[in-house]
Amino acid sequence: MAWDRNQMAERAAQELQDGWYVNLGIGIPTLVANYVGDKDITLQSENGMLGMGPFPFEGEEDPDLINAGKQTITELSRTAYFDSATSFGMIRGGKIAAAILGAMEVAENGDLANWMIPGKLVKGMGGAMDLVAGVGKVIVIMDHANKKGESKLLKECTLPLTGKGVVDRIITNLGVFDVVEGGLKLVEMADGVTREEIDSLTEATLIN
Amino acid sequence: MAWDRNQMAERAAQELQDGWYVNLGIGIPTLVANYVGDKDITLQSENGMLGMGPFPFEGEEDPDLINAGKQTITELSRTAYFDSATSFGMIRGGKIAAAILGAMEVAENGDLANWMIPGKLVKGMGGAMDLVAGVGKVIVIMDHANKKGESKLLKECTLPLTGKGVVDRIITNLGVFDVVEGGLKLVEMADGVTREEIDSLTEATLIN
Amino acid sequence: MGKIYNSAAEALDGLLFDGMLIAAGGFGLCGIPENLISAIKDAGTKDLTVASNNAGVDNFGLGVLLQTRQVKKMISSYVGENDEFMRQYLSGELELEFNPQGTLAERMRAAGCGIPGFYTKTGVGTVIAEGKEVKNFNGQDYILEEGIFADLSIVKAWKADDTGNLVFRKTARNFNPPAAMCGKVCVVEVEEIVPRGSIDPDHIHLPGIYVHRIIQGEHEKRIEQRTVRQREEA
Amino acid sequence: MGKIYNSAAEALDGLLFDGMLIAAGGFGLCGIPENLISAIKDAGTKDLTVASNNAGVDNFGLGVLLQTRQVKKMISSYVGENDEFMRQYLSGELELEFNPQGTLAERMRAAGCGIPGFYTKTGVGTVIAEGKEVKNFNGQDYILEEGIFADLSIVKAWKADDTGNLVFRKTARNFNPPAAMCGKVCVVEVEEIVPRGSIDPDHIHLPGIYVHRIIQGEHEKRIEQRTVRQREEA
Repeated sequence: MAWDRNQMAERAAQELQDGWYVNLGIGIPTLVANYVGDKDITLQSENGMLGMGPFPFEGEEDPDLINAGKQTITELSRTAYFDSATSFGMIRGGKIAAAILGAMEVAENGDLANWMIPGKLVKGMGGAMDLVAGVGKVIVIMDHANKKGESKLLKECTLPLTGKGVVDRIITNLGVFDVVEGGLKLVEMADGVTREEIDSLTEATLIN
Repeated sequence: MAWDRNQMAERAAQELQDGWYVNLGIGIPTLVANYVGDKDITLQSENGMLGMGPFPFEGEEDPDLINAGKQTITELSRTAYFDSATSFGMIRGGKIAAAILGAMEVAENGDLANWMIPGKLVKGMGGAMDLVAGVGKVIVIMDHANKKGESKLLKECTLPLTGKGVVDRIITNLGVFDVVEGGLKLVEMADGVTREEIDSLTEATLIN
Repeated sequence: MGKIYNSAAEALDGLLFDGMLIAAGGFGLCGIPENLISAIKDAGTKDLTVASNNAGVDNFGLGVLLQTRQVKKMISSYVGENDEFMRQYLSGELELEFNPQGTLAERMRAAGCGIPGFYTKTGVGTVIAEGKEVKNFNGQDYILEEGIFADLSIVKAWKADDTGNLVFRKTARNFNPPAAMCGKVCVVEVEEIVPRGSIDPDHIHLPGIYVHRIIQGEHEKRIEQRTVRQREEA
Repeated sequence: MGKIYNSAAEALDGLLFDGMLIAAGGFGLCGIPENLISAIKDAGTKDLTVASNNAGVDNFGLGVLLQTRQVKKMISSYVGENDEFMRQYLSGELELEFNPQGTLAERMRAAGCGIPGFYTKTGVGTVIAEGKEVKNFNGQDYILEEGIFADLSIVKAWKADDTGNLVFRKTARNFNPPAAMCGKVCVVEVEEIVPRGSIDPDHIHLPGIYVHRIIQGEHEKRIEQRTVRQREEA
């Protein structure tokens, strides 16, 4: 069967290496934190924090301590705070080893669209454009197809881009794909998923 | 008689206004600090400090606490420390109200030369180019003529420039001069100095 | 008596004019200059352009200036929490310039540091790059972004001394230092004014040179997304 | 065991190669990475380009690498205190690129922040502008300066925890944070390694993300210009 949200997050956590500084996007990427295990991973919150801890216990919420999703969080013994210019300095400067983000569409050349649907309410790109342009490795977690059953792995993105040629690896409910010369390389299939299923739900050129 | 070093510094101190943040160069400009009186002046040391205090008492020197001339100094109750990028950010960004600097030559269009004599040992411009480009007001203190009796207030600088059109006011041992359209305006003469003396020692176009 | 003022209205006196550009600190509702925003509402200044990462919520933060139609244009990275904002934007009453969050922060910092333009790869190949100069460094394209030089900065800090040396608290620091840097004048509201010398000079986050006027304010500090975890059974 | 190493030699192991570009913190002899400089001397790495505000004195600081002729080129703002430097420079043995001090600091910070170029008015109309692109913003000319992307940063801090969070002391901070930012790898020497959590996270000057290896060192901390005042009679 295809992976569920938690299995996708668990698979994404395998990408993270000991000692890495990592930025997790909103949604399924947030769940990745539950699966890092013994690895020494430091989470960045781009509003100005390294060493993001879990949600606070009830009654211990601090309005001065939130993450980039505006959620109340806690600090750890490794935590450091800084301002937004410094925070995005380290993002743009490539100091963050990886970002794990959701997406609406990914193209086979690594183009990413995850911030805007023309004609719909546009909320803004927040820090997504900075992250995909700056971090060492961009890992996308998303469903393989949209609710209409149409592939989200495309030959070309149809939506306005968040970044051009920025995605390194895509983890969907069906498997793991790398952006390589000429298309997407199938790295791994979810247990019980067949190559035929993947082919039928993938518009992008699949290699291997 | 012409002003001596201390009188020049005292005259320069009159330029400073209550509440100003000021950078003083090495040499005579350093003496200006002795004459600020009751005015609330905060001195910047461009190696990363606002609120520079006097030299320490003997035995209280701290190698981690020096000014831009590498001299041991002290801190005050208003002191703040920061890094060099931040320090020159505030200089370049115009947050420093005035810099008082020495000079080799000043031209009537405000060009300043104070860092390099071709063929002689070149030590470097340090922070001088940043200061003259960035601060609100550039005040030069220097002898009116060099040791050979040649004017240091010129029609055009002969030495490599520190900044182009950057000087606002010049205080020499003979008087005070402003850079204005068309030349230098004589603002004030030192006690006992005659207009003839000034004319004879000034190459730059004098107005008024 | 120096930089300390008795009220937000007093601290803003003489600084406000229609059509001005204001840079505001804060991220979401965290570390926002609540009292100064409220005083700008009361002053009724119009046609504002506001550079701020977010636009508040309907009835709090910068949202209150949207309700009163005092804002002509927002320069922001994310405005998702504000329905009134969206209504005005979609009806064409409000201009909106989206900036990537890091570009926005750096544009403020750049202006404060006398840097009128810098190159970044953020946004290359996207709508953000449209109309912007592209330059190649070492085989890679970058776009030119310009400094945001504001008429006024409004900022929230935790503590200040009377010379304006500021300390922020946790993630409430966020855009406040870069916003403070980029204004011709910077007005700061704090939770506490402390005696000069009581902040270790190595703990100061923003030196007083950036700060022109200070007020002590009351802060609601509203939480946008209250998330908690359960205590495990003992 | 993470980022902490037992000696400067160990901390630099595998990072040094001939012809590399090293960014060094420090101002004069204040806040310089004494132990790391000494270990680079012992390693004998040659043809170094060193970006550092100053060049030390003859027998201390970066001066020791000049004495051993390990430096091919300096990128500095002021080198007045080093006679050997001057001798090598005047004889053509050593290349020298003068940068205005603020331009040097910003070039380091820019590289660390992923900014390959920025515009500044520092140096416009001087020899510093020669060969550089000039751009006009709002009627004023600015020159393009490029980021300094170093192979290695060597930095001195006061305290570190084992995750590399750093605290500097007084004016010994100076170029250390921007130098730390601009290297592919950053090695830091500190006076004291403290337990994780013992530094208030709001007091950290440079987060551990910038720091790859740490040693605790002995520091001579030589004073260049000892200036004192007399105690007044009681």
